[in-house]
Amino acid sequence: MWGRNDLALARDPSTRFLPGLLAVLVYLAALAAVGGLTAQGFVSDWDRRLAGSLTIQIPPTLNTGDDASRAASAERRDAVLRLLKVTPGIADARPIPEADSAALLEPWLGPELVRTLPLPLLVDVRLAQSQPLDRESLAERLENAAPGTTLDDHARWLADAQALARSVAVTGLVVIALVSMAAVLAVVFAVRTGLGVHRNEIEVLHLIGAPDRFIARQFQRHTGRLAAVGGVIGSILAIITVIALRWTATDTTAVTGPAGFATLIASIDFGLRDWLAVIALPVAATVISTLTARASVMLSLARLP
Amino acid sequence: MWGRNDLALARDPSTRFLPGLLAVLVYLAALAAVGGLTAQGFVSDWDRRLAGSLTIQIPPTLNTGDDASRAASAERRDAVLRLLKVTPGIADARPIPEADSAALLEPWLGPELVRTLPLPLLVDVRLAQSQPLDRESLAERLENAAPGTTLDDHARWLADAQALARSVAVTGLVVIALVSMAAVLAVVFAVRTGLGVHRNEIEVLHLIGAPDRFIARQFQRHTGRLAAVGGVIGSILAIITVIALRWTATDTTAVTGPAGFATLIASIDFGLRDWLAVIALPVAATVISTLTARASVMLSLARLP
Amino acid sequence: MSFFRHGVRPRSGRAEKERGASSQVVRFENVFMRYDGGPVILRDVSFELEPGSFHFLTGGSGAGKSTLLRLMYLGARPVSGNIRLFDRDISGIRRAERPAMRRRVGVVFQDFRLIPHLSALDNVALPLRIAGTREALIREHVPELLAWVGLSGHLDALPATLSGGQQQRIAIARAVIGRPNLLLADEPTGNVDDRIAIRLLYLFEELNKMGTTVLIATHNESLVKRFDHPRLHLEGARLSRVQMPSAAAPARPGNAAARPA
Amino acid sequence: MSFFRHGVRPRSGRAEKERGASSQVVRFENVFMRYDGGPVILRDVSFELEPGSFHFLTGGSGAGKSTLLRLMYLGARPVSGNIRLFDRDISGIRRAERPAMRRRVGVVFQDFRLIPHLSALDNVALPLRIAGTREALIREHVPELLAWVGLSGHLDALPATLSGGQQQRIAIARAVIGRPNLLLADEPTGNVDDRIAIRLLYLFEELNKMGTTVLIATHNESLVKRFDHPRLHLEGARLSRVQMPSAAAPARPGNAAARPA
Ligand SMILES: Nc1ncnc2c1ncn2[C@@H]1O[C@H](COP(=O)(O)OP(=O)(O)OP(=O)(O)O)[C@@H](O)[C@H]1O
Ligand SMILES: Nc1ncnc2c1ncn2[C@@H]1O[C@H](COP(=O)(O)OP(=O)(O)OP(=O)(O)O)[C@@H](O)[C@H]1O
Ligand SMILES: [Mg+2]
Ligand SMILES: [Mg+2]
Repeated sequence: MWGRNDLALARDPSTRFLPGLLAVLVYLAALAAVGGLTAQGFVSDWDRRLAGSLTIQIPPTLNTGDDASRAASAERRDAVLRLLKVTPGIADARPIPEADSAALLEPWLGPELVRTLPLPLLVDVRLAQSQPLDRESLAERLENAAPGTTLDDHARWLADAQALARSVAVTGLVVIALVSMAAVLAVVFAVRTGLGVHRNEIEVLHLIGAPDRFIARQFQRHTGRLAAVGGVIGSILAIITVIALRWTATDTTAVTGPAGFATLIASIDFGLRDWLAVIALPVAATVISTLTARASVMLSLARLP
Repeated sequence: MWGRNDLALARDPSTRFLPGLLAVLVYLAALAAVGGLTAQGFVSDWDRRLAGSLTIQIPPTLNTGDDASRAASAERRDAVLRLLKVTPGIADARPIPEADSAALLEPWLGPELVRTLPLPLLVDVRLAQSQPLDRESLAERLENAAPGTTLDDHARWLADAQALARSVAVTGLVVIALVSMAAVLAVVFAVRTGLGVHRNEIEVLHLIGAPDRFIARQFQRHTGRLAAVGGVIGSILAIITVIALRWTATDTTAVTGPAGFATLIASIDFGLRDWLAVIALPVAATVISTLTARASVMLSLARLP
Repeated sequence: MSFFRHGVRPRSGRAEKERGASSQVVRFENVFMRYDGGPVILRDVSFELEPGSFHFLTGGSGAGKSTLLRLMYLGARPVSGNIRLFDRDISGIRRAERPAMRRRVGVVFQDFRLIPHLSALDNVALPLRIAGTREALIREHVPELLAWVGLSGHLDALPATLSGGQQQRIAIARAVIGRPNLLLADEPTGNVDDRIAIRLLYLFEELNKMGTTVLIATHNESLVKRFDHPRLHLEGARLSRVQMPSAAAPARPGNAAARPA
Repeated sequence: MSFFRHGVRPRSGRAEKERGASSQVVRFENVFMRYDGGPVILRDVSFELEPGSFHFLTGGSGAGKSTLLRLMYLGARPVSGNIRLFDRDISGIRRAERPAMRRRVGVVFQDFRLIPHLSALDNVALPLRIAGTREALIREHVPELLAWVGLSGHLDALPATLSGGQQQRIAIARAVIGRPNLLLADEPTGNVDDRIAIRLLYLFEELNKMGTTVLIATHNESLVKRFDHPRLHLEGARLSRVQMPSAAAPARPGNAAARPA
């Protein structure tokens, strides 16, 4: 009966701006959330990829150049590969072509040296997700198959990556916290100001016998509705922005090569978590606005006799 | 006479919120500006540092271990260093200790190999800012002094760093543009809503014969004053936040080592540009609010007969 | 006005009138009133309004008429003294009970206090909607009442598009639509001509016949003279009963109900 | 009221009255008026107000009195017809000139329209401040006028803390403080008692003697009868001149100035 049409507050022109303001703030918060999630996802993805791999180094014979030593090297490599194939917990083992390892070392050793230096043979090993690998026994059997072979599990790199992941996560959280705090403040201010316009109506309703909860309901519904509209608009704009950024970044990457932030942005993929964040934000905006409206009305009412 | 006290709009409780909202928005914009400037400064600093340095590699003799080859290596190094000292355009040349180059290579070659492999001698060269270096003649003279010596001017790294700098700069600009756009929108909305409360007064003033500019002046002064207060509070809070973040980041860096964003934040130094940005923002907020107030009042007035 | 007889309130007004012999609708005992830092507006005021009575309240501008009404609709609290409303000491009424008390009082505010974004119909329907009346009943009774006060052509008009007198009649309709036990009208005819003023007073009398206690603050001397109801007069912060110019005893039982101290 | 004689306006009101013989303050010619989508409110209305005249404007609630006044203070435009104000066709006045025209017209709005956050004194001072009057003169004249309307004790009160009648008197003071050439008062005595109403009408007459043309919309029949001024009456969207009950020709020259078409 006295349900939806309420006080017809929707006809009130002064609250028109609330959806706009909320759209802007939800937009900012959504961008921050997607950015934070992406950065964290990027780092943890890297983390996981590294954690799922090993590099095995087979030392070269010291005298390079002569064919005998080359053949000895190849033999040792094959022995290692055979051993790896039958080791449980290993999904794949692939020798890195000599050109690739040379390219890896070139910045450090210089092109001359790389060509003349006896390089170790590198084998890239992907671990199986299903089965754990017994590293110690593998190391032992490798030493038997090809003495001097070492097993690098990227421990140092992992530590660095984890430190980076931590700082990215912390920075992301700080940014989201700041934007959310700002958004909450702005919503509180906006709702309270919007209600300031209705001070007289609140007083009249009170004086003609409307219970507090009746008055609060009118305003909280109205405000919640406005906030929901604004929030949804904001998140839709955020989604559009992210998609547009990805497009631009993909183009940039094509031009500059896989460098820095452009790659990061290009790697943004809208996953379940992002969808949840983008849905959660307008809901949060609506809830916060509704509660603020309720609290503000109740506060005004508490001042009346 | 009818100067400062005006319409006594300051007594109006509904406009209390404008400084708060503006403080929040100027705060966000200031953080974005400082962040963007810092990121860009960091990258261009790195750029400059890399551009100002060279690494020279003196290849090892292939037979390691015997004292004769060691002595030969040391001799070649000293020859190179003597040559570098007298070359115009070079500020400083410092051999990188063997342990350091070994550490650099260890992740690539593994601990075993690094110990046994003949490593090149590396010399870190800082270029003088004042005088340009003739790279070609230097390379020629190095080849004479110690054949096989190469000169790495980090060209590949530089290209990468420049691409990164570009993307950081673009990202920073985009973020600042977004936040500023949001801030301007919010200010426009807030001011127009604030004035909505005064619609009746504007009409009365109009009907009793106040010229448009008289009415507009009252409201734009009032709004400008509120915006100035809010803007100044926002930038002061932003400065405090930046200083606090630096403190925390410096602590984090001490724990996790020089990894990722913490280092970036720790490197924030409040320079002239940052001060200018932080001063410009409240001024911009005030100007925008004043103009919005004027435009809104004029718009309301245009609707009146 | 079939409306009042078949109106939206289920309970009968007469029932209250009959059991009202031993009780009062309003009773002031030594009430002092002043606003923060202002002068004393009511000094030691005592009087009572019996159920079904009809009074005018007169007094100069600024004498305190609106303030006296405000105390009765729980819009302000006295500085000292006791006020009883519907046989309850108002200082003892819990906050949660006050809305129900207020719904038994209809108020015509001096400045109308219409809700600017609600149509005439919705403004008048407000008390019914607050009380949870069925929409069908509202659609039936509100237009009937608005027609009675001469506004059948303006059901959907917003207050800003109505003339002063039209707004005042909406304020009156809103005050009487819920058939309150007590009607307080503050200068309800200041913006209408004499013909409409008389019609509005008939409306109040009709309501009064159904059992509503009526108190009308007014400056309109000719109206007070025309309608032969007892008059309470405020002057120098004191309330007194004014003797009727016509010596004839008033016809209605309620007319003798005011006994200022 | 020494105020009006030594008042803040440098120009003399009398001078206007004397040169006014050949001109009109207000002249309506075949004016039609309706609000968007509403019924016709004024149909083919023609009349003129000569300088120094004093008229009452009567008519039922919703007849269009406020609308007629609104057309005169440039608060609305007619649908068709010509309106001349101070001898200028209002449709030819540029926007930039309108404020100066409006400052020559004092208006008492039916709903007062006081600025809620300004004190009584500042509300009344508003027209002077807009006109750029020296603050010293304002401090001298505004309290004098407020004392005259009985509000000397309320100079610093905000409108919300004043009674209905007190607010109305502030609205009147604001309308007359600038000694306008034309005074339009819309129901200016609806919230005050007869004693104050008479005092306020003396104020208007005083102003009128200084040359101001006065038009008062009112429902107060006893006031219209007591003050022997010609009456314009609105009914059925038409304006007519009502014959005075007293056959005696009015004493003031201005009284004969209204010649409805
Ligand atoms: N909210 C308030 N705060 C302070 N003072 C007030 C307030 N309301 C009224 N007053 C003062 O109390 C006095 C009585 O006001 P009230 O409105 O009761 O008078 P009234 O008899 O209704 O007058 P009127 O006939 O003019 O409406 C006035 O002097 C007024 O200034
Ligand atoms: N702004 C408006 N928009 C639309 N219609 C309006 C507007 N103002 C007034 N009206 C209508 O015009 C008609 C005349 O209104 P007006 O205010 O002129 O009457 P009035 O003679 O002053 O009445 P009262 O004595 O009740 O104040 C009314 O029917 C009213 O509903
Ligand atoms: Mg009153
Ligand atoms: Mg009117």
